[in-house]
Amino acid sequence: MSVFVDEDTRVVVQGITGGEGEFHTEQMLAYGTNVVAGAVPGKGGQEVAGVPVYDTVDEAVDAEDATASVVFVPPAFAGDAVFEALDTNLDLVVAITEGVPTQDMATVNKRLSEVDTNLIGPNCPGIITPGEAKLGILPGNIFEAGNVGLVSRSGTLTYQVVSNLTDRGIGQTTAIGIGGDPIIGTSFIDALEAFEADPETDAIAMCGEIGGEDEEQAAKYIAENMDTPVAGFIAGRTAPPGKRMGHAGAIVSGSGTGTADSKITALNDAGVPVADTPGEVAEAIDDFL
Amino acid sequence: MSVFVDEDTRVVVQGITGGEGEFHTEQMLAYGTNVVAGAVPGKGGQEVAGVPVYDTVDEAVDAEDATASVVFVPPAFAGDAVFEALDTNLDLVVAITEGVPTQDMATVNKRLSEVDTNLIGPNCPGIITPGEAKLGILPGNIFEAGNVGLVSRSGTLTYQVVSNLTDRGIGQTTAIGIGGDPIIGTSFIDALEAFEADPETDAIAMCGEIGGEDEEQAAKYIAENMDTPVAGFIAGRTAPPGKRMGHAGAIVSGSGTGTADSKITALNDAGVPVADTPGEVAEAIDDFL
Amino acid sequence: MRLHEYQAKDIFGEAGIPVPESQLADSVEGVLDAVSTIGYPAAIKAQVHVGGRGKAGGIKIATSEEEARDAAESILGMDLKGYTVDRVLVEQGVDFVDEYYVGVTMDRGAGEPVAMVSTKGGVDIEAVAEDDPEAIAREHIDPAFGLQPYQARKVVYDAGVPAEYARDVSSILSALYELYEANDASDIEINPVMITGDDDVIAADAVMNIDEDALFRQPDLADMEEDASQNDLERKAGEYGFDYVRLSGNTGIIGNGAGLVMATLDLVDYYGGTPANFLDVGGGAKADRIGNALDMVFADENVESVVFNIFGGITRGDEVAKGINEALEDFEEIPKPVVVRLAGTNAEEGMEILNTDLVQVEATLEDAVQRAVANAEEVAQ
Amino acid sequence: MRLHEYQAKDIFGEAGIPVPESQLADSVEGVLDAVSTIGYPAAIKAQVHVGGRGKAGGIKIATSEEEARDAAESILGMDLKGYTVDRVLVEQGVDFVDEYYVGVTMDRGAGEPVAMVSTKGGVDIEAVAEDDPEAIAREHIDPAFGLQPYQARKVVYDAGVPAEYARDVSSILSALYELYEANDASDIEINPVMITGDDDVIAADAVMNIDEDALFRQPDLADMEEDASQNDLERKAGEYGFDYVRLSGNTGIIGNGAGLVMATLDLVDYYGGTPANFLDVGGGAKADRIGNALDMVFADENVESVVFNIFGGITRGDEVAKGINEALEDFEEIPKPVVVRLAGTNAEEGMEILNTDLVQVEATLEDAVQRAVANAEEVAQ
Repeated sequence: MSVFVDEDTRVVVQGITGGEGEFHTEQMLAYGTNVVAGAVPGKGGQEVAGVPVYDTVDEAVDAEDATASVVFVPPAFAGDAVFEALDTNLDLVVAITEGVPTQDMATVNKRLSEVDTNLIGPNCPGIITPGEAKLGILPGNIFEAGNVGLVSRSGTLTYQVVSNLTDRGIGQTTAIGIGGDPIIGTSFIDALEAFEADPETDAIAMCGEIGGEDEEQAAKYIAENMDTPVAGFIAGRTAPPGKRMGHAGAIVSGSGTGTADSKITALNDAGVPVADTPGEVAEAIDDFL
Repeated sequence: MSVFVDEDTRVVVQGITGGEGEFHTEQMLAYGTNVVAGAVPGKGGQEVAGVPVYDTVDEAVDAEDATASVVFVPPAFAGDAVFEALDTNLDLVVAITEGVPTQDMATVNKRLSEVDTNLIGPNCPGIITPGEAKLGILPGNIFEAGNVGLVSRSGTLTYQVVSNLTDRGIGQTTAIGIGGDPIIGTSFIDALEAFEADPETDAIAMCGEIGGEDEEQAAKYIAENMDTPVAGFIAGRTAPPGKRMGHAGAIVSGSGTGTADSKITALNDAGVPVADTPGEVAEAIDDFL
Repeated sequence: MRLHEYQAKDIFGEAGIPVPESQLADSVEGVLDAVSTIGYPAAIKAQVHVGGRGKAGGIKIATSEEEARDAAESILGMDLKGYTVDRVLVEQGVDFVDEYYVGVTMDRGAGEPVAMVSTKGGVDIEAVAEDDPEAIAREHIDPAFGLQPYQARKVVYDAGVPAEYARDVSSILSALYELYEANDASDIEINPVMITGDDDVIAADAVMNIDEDALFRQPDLADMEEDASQNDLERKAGEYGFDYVRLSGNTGIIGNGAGLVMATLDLVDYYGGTPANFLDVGGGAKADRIGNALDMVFADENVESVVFNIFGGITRGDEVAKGINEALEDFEEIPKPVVVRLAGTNAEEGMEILNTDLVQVEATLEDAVQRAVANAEEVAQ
Repeated sequence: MRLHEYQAKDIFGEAGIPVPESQLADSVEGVLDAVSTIGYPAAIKAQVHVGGRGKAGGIKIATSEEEARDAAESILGMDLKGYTVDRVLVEQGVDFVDEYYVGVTMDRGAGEPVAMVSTKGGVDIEAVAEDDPEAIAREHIDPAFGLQPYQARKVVYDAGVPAEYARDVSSILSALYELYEANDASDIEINPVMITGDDDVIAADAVMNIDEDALFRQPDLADMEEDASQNDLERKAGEYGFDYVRLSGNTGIIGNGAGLVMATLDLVDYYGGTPANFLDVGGGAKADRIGNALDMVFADENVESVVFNIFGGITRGDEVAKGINEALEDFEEIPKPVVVRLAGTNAEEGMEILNTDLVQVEATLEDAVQRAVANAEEVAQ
């Protein structure tokens, strides 16, 4: 089993005619993902990588029974693209776009609360169920099917941890990059809840970073609701307060929460070992199995 | 029994310090209504007719355990006042104000869909459960407690029909003026549903008017869901198409629905007798009992 | 409140919606001046609040000065369904290959605005809605979010607008929605949006109705209102602040509350009479307002008989009676017979005050209407 | 991106928020000119992006020309926490009886903006939030609806603002929220809002942080940005489009992806080194961008050693290798030792291309960082 996506997921790619959209559509198809349609205004009737393109997501979903979308639309239009996807009753929307204005995401977030669709991202590498489906830009070759769930706010840090796992022969049920922006769809808690409900996920690696309180809330959730063991990593221990470190989310506010210390303490208190180096995450997971 | 309001309803009056607000607060109190608070920004700490005034509805509800509000705020501020009331988990908000801009009501209507509060109005005379509580401006003396429910888009037409009922010795469980505006809170269907669920309501008088499709939808609802007999009246048979007749709602669009004929036919098809004159409504109700 | 085409086009143009070059004129010379700037062909369009202007002869195309003069002479001063044409809009003639309909209105059933687009533009859109509802694509707009760009595209594609025009048409729709919100419009539409021979997209007509309840916060539009009402009685009603509609019958009706007044009109009809008007004095009317209402009704030359039907809630019967007395005492002779029915708050006090030398009194609505209808018949004979 | 006080006050003033009369000056003469218009007392305030300006001597009150000259001479050119003061705002001194805090920011946990008001203004609001959280009233704002008027009133009353100032303070809050939305602010605050001796309400300070991701649609604000960054390396990073933060250590760090770069910084620290910077080249970097990153890091005089940590996803290892080769081949002598670790997409191809005469190669993140730390120690000795 897996969470959120599997071999039956039928994907529409928003922004499929752009450079990124086209390249990653090819990559997703090569990985075996069921990409069934593209959606780009004014490009209806074209084909990209053998996939039919429609003018609207609505048409694409209707015509091809899509169940999920991946958004490769430039930041200025990404909020609107996600909004469009949320209006079509998809199960899942994955927004890859980096640099979406925060206020656009606040509006999207409000609409998200009104629908049954899950949103992953924005500013995220996507989600992969190894051997079944990849929605996003994750390099498929480093993943192996297995019994460990992975959830991370960071893209390349995820790859690092996954490659350490795979090197040890530990495969993954599903890996989710939830994205590093201040406002995101699927949170750590949402992902942890899904993994907890998945009988094939025997352990979970969770990679957080400084800024916000998501990790602290996740720690509370783990302590109260989870049986599946979780190993953690927090990036940004050496970040100075008040400095923006790439992700809009990675700002230490200096107000006592949001720091690496506060997150590590919260996780430790919830019984989650937090690794000092990315390599040690895989070790901790190995110990669980 | 009754619907929406009874002797336990605890009322906060928004705009209690205005002329209308003060006058009708006195009238409501004189009728025996449990008016427990007023709410007017900047007037917190005052008293009107012995009722304490608070700056915000929130404070008034907290301090006095109010369960309903009545809005006597001028049109320019009425939308905001209703919005404020909807944010305090009241059971019922009754908006008396006439002339609220339609776009303000569209916004209010959206918020209404997100909360559990019922709204009656705006541009309505209010609601009365004879002998228990009156929220609004209805003249209490023409009502009698009894077993007939009344729901109407019009104020004075309601009084006409009620006086005909009372003259015949037929009392009312509750009478609701839902208001004549294009966008209102409680619809005919909402009111009919409440009366249908009330074991003491043995018959219902329903007074509609031209414009919109509320009566047509109500007819469908009656045919499909109701056992309690309903007698109807539709004002505006002689109104020419396209003319605005007082209520913003009373416009015949000329597009086949919204006319008196379309409403009368729909109600007749649902088994609802539609009276030719207001006086005949009471006759029809008398026949049911 | 409906704006004139020229007013709406000014607003559209300022919002960046392409409109044809045009100029307002109120004389033949003005029209000729305008066409000399605008060139030929030019459309000469009557600026009155009447539907179907074209069919009624209120729009003419001129391809020469002679035709322009003829058009100006025939349209200026003409009577269009009861409205005298004082002004015409002289507008650049547009050579078009296709016509669409684009509009935003309030869907009262849904309680939210709806955007509508159709490729069947340039014709009576109500008829299209009736005969071929599928030809109009609709997209509901959540008023908290407003019209999202994807929705503007979606409804345009759903309507079947070709890809080469879709972007321009959806931009126009988005601009229309902004105007709808900013101006408290109740309806706003362009019928037709024309696709020109050069593939330009242009608003060839402009309809804008404003929510009268919102005029208090739309001072610029409120200023246009006086300009817009061209019927003396309606202007008078506006000054008095009455909800008033003039009809074609001979029995004048005054009441409080729209539903009750409509029911009174219906009863006049039911008893074989013909209503002359709808006049709602509103809630809580005082004596002087009642006098104004009588003044309004007497000012209508068709009126042969008057019925007052007041059911007091906020309105007090004694105030009504006082108002009737004062208004009628001013006349040497009462112009038309007045029947009065008072019920509700302070009705008894009112009945005591009422000067029954001046009016006839009835106790029930039915009796009052029957008597007024009889009075009208009597006078008419 | 943070605006200067004077920039934010201009924006506030245009939005109708009362601000003290003020003038920007970049010279002692300019300051004296300004005070001669504004009068005494006047505040002379350093315009740099540094918190706690007052305590650090960046704000002085002048009650005479002599004091104004002294203040101007001491503040202009001074170093405030690493920033040189080029400009001061000369502002009318305000005589106040009370100070409030009013602000709007994004509550990322709730995913919606929050309005905040406190009667404990004029002090470090973070400290108030920490020590006495109840002293700050909060009202979440549904972004689809915006701040409703009743909410602006509610939070002001909840904060305990006296009735006589409540209306003015809630008007300021409503105006702030409009600015927050219109300018894509991430934070906007006034601390303090002053109540003057004449019962006027005035914004004595102005903080405005703009969402950098939204600058593409805020061209006026984007123009202010260049003006705002006063650090050479940060300006260079801005030109290259890198996420870059300068730190105080000696090991330069280049990587792709914020999380991985932060983890690399943490590892440098873990192995006893000191990070000189955070530099994220982002996703899909091509050869020239890699060259720019090296240029950035070498430009920092503190750097003694560099570590490249690239885990390719969209970024391709061969492009990275090419970029490193090209950048380093230009040097006669490599300025500082560079350790490279490539993994992920096309990492093997990259390893083959990489000129190992110019760089040191390690297979794992841990080994690469340890070697870079060792290099830095070696150089430092």
